[in-house]
Amino acid sequence: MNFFERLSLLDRRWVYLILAAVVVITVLIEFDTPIRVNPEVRSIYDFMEEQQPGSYIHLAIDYDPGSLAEMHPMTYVIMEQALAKGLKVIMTALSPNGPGMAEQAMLEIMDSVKLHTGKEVIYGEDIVFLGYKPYPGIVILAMGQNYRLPFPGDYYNTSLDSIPMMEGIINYDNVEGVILITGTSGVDFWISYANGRYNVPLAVGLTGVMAADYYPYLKSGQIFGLMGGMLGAAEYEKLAGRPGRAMEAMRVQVWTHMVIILFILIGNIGYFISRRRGGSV
Amino acid sequence: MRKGPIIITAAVALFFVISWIIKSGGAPEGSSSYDAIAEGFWLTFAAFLTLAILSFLYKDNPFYKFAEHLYVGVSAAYWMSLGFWTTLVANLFPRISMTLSEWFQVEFISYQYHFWVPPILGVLLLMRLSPKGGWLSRWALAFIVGTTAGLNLPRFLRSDFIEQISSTMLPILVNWQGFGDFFTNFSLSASGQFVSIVSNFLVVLGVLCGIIYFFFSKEHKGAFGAASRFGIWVLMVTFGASFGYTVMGRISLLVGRLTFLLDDWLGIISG
Amino acid sequence: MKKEIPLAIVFVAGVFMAVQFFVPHAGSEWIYEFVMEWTIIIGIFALALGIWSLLRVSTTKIKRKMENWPYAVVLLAGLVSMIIFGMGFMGGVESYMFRHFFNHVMIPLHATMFSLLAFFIASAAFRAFKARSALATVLLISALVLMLRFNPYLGPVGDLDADLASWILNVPNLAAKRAIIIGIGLGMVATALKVILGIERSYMGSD
Amino acid sequence: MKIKIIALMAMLLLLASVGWGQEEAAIDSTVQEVIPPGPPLNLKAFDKPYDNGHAIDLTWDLSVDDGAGRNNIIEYRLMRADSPEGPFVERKKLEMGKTEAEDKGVKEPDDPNYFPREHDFYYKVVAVTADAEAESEVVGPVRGIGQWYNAGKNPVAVAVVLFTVFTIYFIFKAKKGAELYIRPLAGIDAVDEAIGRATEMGKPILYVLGLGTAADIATIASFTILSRVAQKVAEYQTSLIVPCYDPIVMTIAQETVKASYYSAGRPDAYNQDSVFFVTNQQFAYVGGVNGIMLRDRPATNFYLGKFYAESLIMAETGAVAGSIQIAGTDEVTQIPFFVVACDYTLIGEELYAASAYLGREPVLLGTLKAQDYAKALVIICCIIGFIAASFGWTWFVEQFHVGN
Repeated sequence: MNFFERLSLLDRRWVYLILAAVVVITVLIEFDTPIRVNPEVRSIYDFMEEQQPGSYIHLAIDYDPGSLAEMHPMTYVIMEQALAKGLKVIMTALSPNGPGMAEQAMLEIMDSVKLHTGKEVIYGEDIVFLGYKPYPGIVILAMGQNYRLPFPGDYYNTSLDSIPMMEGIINYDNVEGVILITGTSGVDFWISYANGRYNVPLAVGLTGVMAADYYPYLKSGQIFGLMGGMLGAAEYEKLAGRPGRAMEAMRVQVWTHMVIILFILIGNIGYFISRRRGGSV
Repeated sequence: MRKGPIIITAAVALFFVISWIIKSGGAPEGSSSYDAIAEGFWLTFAAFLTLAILSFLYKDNPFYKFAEHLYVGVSAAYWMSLGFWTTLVANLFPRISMTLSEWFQVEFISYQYHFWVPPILGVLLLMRLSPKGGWLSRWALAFIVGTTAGLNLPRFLRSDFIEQISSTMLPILVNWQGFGDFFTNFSLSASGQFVSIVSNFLVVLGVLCGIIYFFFSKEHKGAFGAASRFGIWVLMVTFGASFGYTVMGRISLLVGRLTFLLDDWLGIISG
Repeated sequence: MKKEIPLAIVFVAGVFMAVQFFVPHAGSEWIYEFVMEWTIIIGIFALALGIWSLLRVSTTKIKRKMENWPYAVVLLAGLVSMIIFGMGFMGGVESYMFRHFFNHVMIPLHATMFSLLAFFIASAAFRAFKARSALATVLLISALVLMLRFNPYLGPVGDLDADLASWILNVPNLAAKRAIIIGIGLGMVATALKVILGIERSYMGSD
Repeated sequence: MKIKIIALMAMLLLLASVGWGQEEAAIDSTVQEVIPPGPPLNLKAFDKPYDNGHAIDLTWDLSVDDGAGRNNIIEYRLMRADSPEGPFVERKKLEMGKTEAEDKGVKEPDDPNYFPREHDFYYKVVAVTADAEAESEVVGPVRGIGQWYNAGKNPVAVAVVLFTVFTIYFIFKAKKGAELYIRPLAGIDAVDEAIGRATEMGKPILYVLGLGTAADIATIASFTILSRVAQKVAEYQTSLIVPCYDPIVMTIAQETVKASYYSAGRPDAYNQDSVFFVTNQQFAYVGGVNGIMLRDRPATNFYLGKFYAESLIMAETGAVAGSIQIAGTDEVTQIPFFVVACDYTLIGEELYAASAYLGREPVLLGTLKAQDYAKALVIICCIIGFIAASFGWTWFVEQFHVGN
């Protein structure tokens, strides 16, 4: 047994340890990485830029804290862009663990918009958070009929009819589009129910893992834009000119990817050496 | 009990108690010392749970078992409470009972008698717990399974079938301007006519061969077999690509957790 | 009779919901909306069954002093305390303890459990990505192309790789996913049809 | 040349005098004459087709001053009344350039935006400039009528009918005893082997139904496979562990497993606690299942149903525990991870077909045959559509377009 064969039989715990070490080191040391912008991200940015102040946007925060690290940068950059432009934002959170987190994000963004642009964002006039109801598919269908059906009141149990910005806002017909940021399969409900049944323009921000699977919907026009994972968020941050966590995270990605590729190569070299000798791995 | 585990447990406990004490010191101004101690506790506890789960990578151990069982218990109850307040209290009670609405201090809407159906079906479901009435629970199950099967039948036929077929009907020439134009403006660039032709053709071919791979009642031999093999190749390219594409998202989740440990808890990273 | 009535319910409910898709009339919408709300409410009742099952399994473990029984106590403690924190007199889901358990117990556990995937994806790649056969090699190469797509240190090769990666995502990926989706659509429809027609009834159990 | 210059000078003078005059008029506003714009013409109102009856569609021709003429139209106001005389209420505002509108309301009578069905309404559209407005003529009566069939969904209806006919036809054919070939599926052939292995090793079998609810068809398909597996488990006298994520799924799984033990003739061996609820929080559930895998060391793990991000956590932990793993899901995102980390994977539709494979019942095989015929039809349609689209014959492609 030579060096490479022994390497290819390496205990998985070494893989874990080396990976963890690379992540920690790259998190702690700073250096720059270049970023490319894809058209499917740009189309979301352009859509947001085209909206007139006072238009309504439905922002669906359907991820839960598990994918917070990956999804929060998108929520932050898009919601900051919307509120800074004076768009009115209707927010929902259709993941059972999500509402607490979404509320926290909303409050933080309201503060940061005020800090950066001096613009006071008023809850109930510029933004409303409807909260969570179980069974996302059903809620999405119901909102297409009337927001009041699944959400008689907002997250704080204020009746929708007594919230100023919801006056005359019945259902998806009254919003310019839905920007969905999600890490769950709820995106299928949005596509087949909200876009499919009610024809509302839909753009999605997905976890990196999911994004690849929604290109068919992009091509068939069921969604008009797509952001995938941290890379998508970094692209958006670059477009919006608000460098944030996503752009920082890219340098970690580059190095960890190289480590994993290295492991794959080691595994294959060991495999070929032992196969040439007639051994088995 | 052997001494080893006791010593390890004690050491870990001591470590986190020290962390608690240190974390309780950095209270923001204006808050009471009680708040600071509580916040210090919560932060330390969260860090402990994070490390307990990560320790699973080395091997199963008592800390992981503790965190796992706590998580299962707390999450089950969390969902239950949330469901109770957001659904029963907010949606059901204001429509069936004035007394219950008053009790839970929600605004009574109006009597809507069809809202008695779900609690009745719900109670039927609970009949499982009685030794004799178990069969009644099937009525509720039948209702749920039946409605959802019926709900999905046309809807998935539309979104997963007809709409996918219709978007597969791609033209071979993206901008039909005749063959002369095609040859005079021939280019190999990614946005060029030639690449789009090849791509469109491959999409259609890939879809067809992929579907052929899923034929169950015909032997995969001859030309049919070749198509099916091409189909599985396309599937494998896709699976590899999805895997490679995903690595990034997974790493960023880990970065999120490390940021919590290094920044929020240990305070190593600043800004 | 114990089986006929449920099968009849399945058939009627199934056909109704399928037909409802084609009926835009307000009457059909009303019933559809009721059914949706009902399902949500029934789900909450079902949860009581789940909690009951959890209690049963855990108490049995403790009573019989089965292996790892002390952890069942931890589970019950978490369950019971969280239920109490969520009760009306504690302030319901807005109470201090309920929120803090969510923010400082559930969120970290959830996120950490999820982050284990970073390690598992590396170990799975190391263990399984070996060029054993032509198909396995295709899998491997395509994964490598995608993993190198944003690597800034490859120079012109990197640009080529990024183009290839996006081509894979847009063409073969699109084709394969669509073939799978069409197949799934058919499979789902067939299964739904079997359920409605009462051919598929294993979910019904027997007496 | 000179004439032109003179003419130009004259025009400039004229313009200047007009400008002068206007300035004066602006000072003395009472004299200002407001010229109303051209009204919207040719207004038509009709029941919105294929809807629930709570909407009216309207079309009209642009005012002559919209995009042409004085080009000073700002908006159109859509007005509605219960009688031709009024009073008219504003229902909607549309920016200039629009020639159609939908007056839609909700069906809840207590909602402020309630739109009564089968009620006579009269409409007019008002063209509005900054200082004047012009009304179209009043049209009506018109009433919203709920339709009982949505013809826009015809393609789906055709597909449903065709597929149902295929299925029923092949079930009858199969019942009559026609031989149906099915190609082998590695994942299915492995099921028996895996159960046998568990028996030899004296270890339990873990069956994970995934994160789906009873509403997911994948979960329903998984119940059928569970019933076959449980039956074999009962025959081989192995033990079965089914941790559940959804309480309703748990209830159904209990029924399924119990029934399998009965039909295997071993009701006594059924242990009620073998199918149990863990929690319905994704990763808490995964934590629990991981614990089971490492502590009970099952010989075989089945992951059949809906899976999300947890797929790889489970599959890798199972690999560490040394179990044989058979997976199947219709969740496209997770198939790659199962393919990489598990021994056998049922890809997409194969999961649905698996129950027919395991049972080998003619009725179930009949539906497989129907699915294949539908696939053949898909292939034919795609080829025709491809050719049609290439030559720009859009008629065929449009047949597959589903309206709302």
